[in-house]
Amino acid sequence: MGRLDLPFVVAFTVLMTIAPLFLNAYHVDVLNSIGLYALLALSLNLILGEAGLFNMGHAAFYAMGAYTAAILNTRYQIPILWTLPLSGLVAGLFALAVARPVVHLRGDYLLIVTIGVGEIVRIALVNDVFGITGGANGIFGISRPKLFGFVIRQPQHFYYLIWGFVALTIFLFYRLKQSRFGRALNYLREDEVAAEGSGVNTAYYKLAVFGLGAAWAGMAGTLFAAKMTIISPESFSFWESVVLFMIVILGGAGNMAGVLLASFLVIGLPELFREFSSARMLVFGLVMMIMMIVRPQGLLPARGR
Amino acid sequence: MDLLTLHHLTKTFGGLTAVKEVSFTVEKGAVVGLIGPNGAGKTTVFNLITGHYRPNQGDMVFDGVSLSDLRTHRIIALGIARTFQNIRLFQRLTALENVLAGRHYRMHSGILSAMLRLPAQRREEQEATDRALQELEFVGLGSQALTMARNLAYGDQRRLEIARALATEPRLLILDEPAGGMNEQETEALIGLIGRIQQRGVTILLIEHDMRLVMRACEKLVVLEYGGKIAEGPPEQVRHDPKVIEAYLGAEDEP
Amino acid sequence: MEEFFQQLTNGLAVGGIYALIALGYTMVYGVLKLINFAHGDLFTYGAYLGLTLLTSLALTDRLGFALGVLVLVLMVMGLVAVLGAILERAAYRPLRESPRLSAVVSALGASIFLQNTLMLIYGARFQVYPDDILPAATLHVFGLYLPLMRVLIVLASVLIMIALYLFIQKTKIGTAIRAAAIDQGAARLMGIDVNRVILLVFLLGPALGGVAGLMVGLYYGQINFTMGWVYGMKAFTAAILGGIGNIPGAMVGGLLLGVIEALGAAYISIAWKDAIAFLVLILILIVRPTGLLGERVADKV
Amino acid sequence: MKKQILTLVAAVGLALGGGVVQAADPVKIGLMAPLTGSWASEGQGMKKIVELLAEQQNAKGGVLGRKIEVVTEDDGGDPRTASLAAQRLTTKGVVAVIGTYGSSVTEASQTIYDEAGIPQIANGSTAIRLTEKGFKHFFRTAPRDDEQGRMAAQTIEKLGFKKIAILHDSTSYAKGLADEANALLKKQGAEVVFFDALTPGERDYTAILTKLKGANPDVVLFTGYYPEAGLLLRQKRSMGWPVPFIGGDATNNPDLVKSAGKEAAEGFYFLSPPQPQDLDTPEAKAFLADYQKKYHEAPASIWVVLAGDGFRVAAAGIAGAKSVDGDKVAEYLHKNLKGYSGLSGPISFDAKGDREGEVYRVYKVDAEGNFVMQKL
Repeated sequence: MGRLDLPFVVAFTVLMTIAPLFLNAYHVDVLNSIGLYALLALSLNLILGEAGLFNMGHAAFYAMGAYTAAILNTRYQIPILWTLPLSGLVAGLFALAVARPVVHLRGDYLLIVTIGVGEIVRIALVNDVFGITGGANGIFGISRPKLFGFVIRQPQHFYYLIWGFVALTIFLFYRLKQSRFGRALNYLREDEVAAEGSGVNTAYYKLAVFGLGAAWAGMAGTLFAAKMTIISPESFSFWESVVLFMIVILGGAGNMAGVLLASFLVIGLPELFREFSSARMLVFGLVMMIMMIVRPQGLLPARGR
Repeated sequence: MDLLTLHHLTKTFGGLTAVKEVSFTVEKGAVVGLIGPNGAGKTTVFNLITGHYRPNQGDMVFDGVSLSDLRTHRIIALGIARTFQNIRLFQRLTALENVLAGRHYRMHSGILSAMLRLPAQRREEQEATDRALQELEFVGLGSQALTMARNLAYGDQRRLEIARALATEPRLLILDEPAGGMNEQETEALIGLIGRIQQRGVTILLIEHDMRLVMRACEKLVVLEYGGKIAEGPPEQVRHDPKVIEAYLGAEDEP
Repeated sequence: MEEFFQQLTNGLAVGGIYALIALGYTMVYGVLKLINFAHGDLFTYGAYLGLTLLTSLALTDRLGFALGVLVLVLMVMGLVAVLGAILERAAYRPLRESPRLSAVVSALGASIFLQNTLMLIYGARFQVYPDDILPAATLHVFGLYLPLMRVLIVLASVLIMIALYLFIQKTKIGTAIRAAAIDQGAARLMGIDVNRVILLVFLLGPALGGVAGLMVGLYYGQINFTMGWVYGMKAFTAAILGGIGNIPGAMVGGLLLGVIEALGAAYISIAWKDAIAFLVLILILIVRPTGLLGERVADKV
Repeated sequence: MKKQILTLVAAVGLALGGGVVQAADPVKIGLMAPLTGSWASEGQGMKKIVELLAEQQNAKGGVLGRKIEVVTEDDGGDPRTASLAAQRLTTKGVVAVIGTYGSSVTEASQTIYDEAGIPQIANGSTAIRLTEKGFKHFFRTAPRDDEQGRMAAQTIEKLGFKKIAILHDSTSYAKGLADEANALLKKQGAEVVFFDALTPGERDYTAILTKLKGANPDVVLFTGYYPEAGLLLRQKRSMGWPVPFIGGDATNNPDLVKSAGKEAAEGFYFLSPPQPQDLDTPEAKAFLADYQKKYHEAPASIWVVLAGDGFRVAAAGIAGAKSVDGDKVAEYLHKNLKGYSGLSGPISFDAKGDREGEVYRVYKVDAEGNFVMQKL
């Protein structure tokens, strides 16, 4: 976790665990929203931060997962949390299929292609592709998740579901980062030619990380669908991909603590700015610029160890 | 016995022929130097061997296997490792992580075993780290293991690249101007290092402009000019070859 | 067949605007390797400034149609160019030595800021250009209907693009821009003032974007503060399609994208039009990874 | 943190007892509206009208002897932000909520208000399903899509058109209306020669118009919103194509004429609940004058006026129930509020929370750009 010390991590964990006891439903729900974006941003961080692949279409994978879960739940009555692995799988396989022919494209070309994939998916959802996505209406009536017979309904309940998943994600990704796989992603980001020249199958890792990041985004989509009970294409717009992209870069590409911090800022700040009413997005834009200028490497740059 | 054989290798870029009908062999256990004036196509030959470029014609055979259609990481896995003329380290990673890149294809654990941190994965990581530290020690960077690559001195960066290449356990090591940018003492140390690498049973093919190094370290020289081979043989013989002398006249950048 | 040609002219008119905006994208990218996501918003400013100047100064009433519009064009170009230079100074220059994507995020922040500033100044409702400024004549050629203004727009775009191309290719300053695009360090060694080149690019690109905004306002009438987002994205797509950093590429990419959209809408599906355009883009990039006119640079090893 | 706990306690207290709160405390009515994003102009109009009405009501002594305080939250026109805005309003102790505009945005907030026992009166959400879920606290002053679809099909029949092109914009609302009208038109024997969607937010629709023209319809039914309608009319005119257009209620906005130009807008039909100026109640007329005086413009659209009606109904509900208890207010609105004189006409709610009675009228744009109610 880079420069974060153990006491800090412990303090943060304790604080997050007891936070709902002191907060009202609105604030808990803001934290839920932050948690979902943190989850998505962590998954994008694998692709964009760790492997350095410009992906500005992450919402497509998120949508794949959310729709898979929603369709399975509303059509086949499969409990929503059971769909978690399957929506991850669908999103991951979809990512592999689309990334396969384009993943070798460089920087900005890959960027526009991922934007394109995101838009194609959104347009397909709007146009009710295969007659299963509900068009612009989306899918509604998704049942509340149940965990060991307990129905998750209140924001406080979702809080523990979502942030529990975030904690698990950080735990697993942290291990991944310190493994052969994680290092291979860093080699890719730093110097693709040297990576290949050291015996790393770069094409394989590019695909693998797209698949893994997308699968995780897909699972986040399931949680989103469970929480909202209704999903529609506008929740997966290009703007969502842009927000995720900003979170990762602002946080410091490749640093999970930074990504977490940036999720709090990018999702939390507009809520704090609510008092500014119609000027709140203006303030938000300004803050993004200033933060980037003050900390050009990101809030918490990807280490020196 | 020949470890690597090049047969009539040709590579063109657009209308320019960078390498023309080049053939030579690298004998097992030898140190072979590839020399020639700037722009003679030396680095291109290396890039062909390691699969960064595809030859237009000809073939390369390494220990009985043709390299022509293989991707780079497959070629590395066969036992060829290289360094780059303009140092290509993973700048924002530590020296240790750089060397671990060389261990990569020798390891097997994937996403799941890393996430679950299975015993086999942990053992593998430990072994790889040990081996990487040994290689750092071997090239004299043992104390710099946790330094970020971009913070190393220039000569140290060159040696780190060699350590990374050695970590792949190559049978053939290809060095592209290993003494480039080094001072006299560093070059001297490098000659020693090359000797020790050879003692490990690794065959070496190198490009170098520093003629003292070439003459001392190499058992055989191959001379290129304008993409074609003009001479091949032991250093003493090549040195007196009139074609070589002619090629180096005026183009000579060594005193 | 008639419908086909009609759709072709429809596409070219839309594509001409895309191309003008794409030029700004591509020039900035060429020199700075920066995707200026706020470029689309400069286009919007062109439209709004044009409207304000037009109504407050009553240019066309005082100077007549042709001269009035010409003065308007020059004023808008000048103002948006200054805005572009300020943007560069405020949002990008401090990030010149930073990772590329940091500047992209700063650009996104700038885009949000610029959009919402407009909303606060002009309100969220769309604004409308007075509809009695332009001659409403429509030409009928071979059964095609060609509103005079569309013809003028396409002509003006093409002329501006040719002028820009000649400027870049034939003048000394243009050579400096090209040199800085290839290698800033080397250009600096050759005595080129790279900062001046960057400033120039940030004057020229936004000026062209601003003119495109003005054209959109004059012709379509309706402008709103978010329109730069859509046009900017299309222009970015066009620039990539042609090969980003390449000026003729931006022109070709823009016109082609307009035509693909029109024909996609006409012969496949209107609702899927944007998806079709992106699909074509992706297919082209699979075949030509650096766009239609982009240089195919091999990785230097 | 302490302050938040206090707010929470206060909110709980308010929800539980109501009576324990001092009489001097204002009654809070929430407004959830898109103050930013694509529909910011609607949202800001909604804010203006509700604030003006609250001002007037307070001048008359408020409700239950207490002042009314309007608490506005931005839903950004997007479901996720809306669910946060809804959570925030519930924690601020509002008695009732007005809003919001888009159906899917409203939908994201419905459950939250219902579970908190706060009556919600939507003003722009016409999707049928919103009132089919059995929520006890949900109402809307806007009519439903199926009613408008029926009205569209009827109007087209009365006007005598046989070959119809239908164009929507893929939004939930426009697609729903288009589908509804499509089915009904086919049933009554009309020929639908074209059915497709444009992409909202663009400027140039000539490619679509060229294709439409190729289908050669008698009339085009466009179910999308006024910005695109304005552009379509203008570009249609420059093509020299005289086909009549009929729009849905989302085209009811004076900006339509501004955008299209008077010549191009002339003859455009659209459906809408009656505008304030077409109501002859003295109340509506007086209010319009006040609005004009305060903001120097007419309400941005009918949806703004329906938000105003939402506020009036909420206030009437609280006054009628003589309580700030959400359940009681909702019950009063369901059972006792009949024929309430709203700005947009008489208002009564059925058991589902839908507005009763025929609401839609047909309008036509005249040469001066005025919206003239038609008697068909």
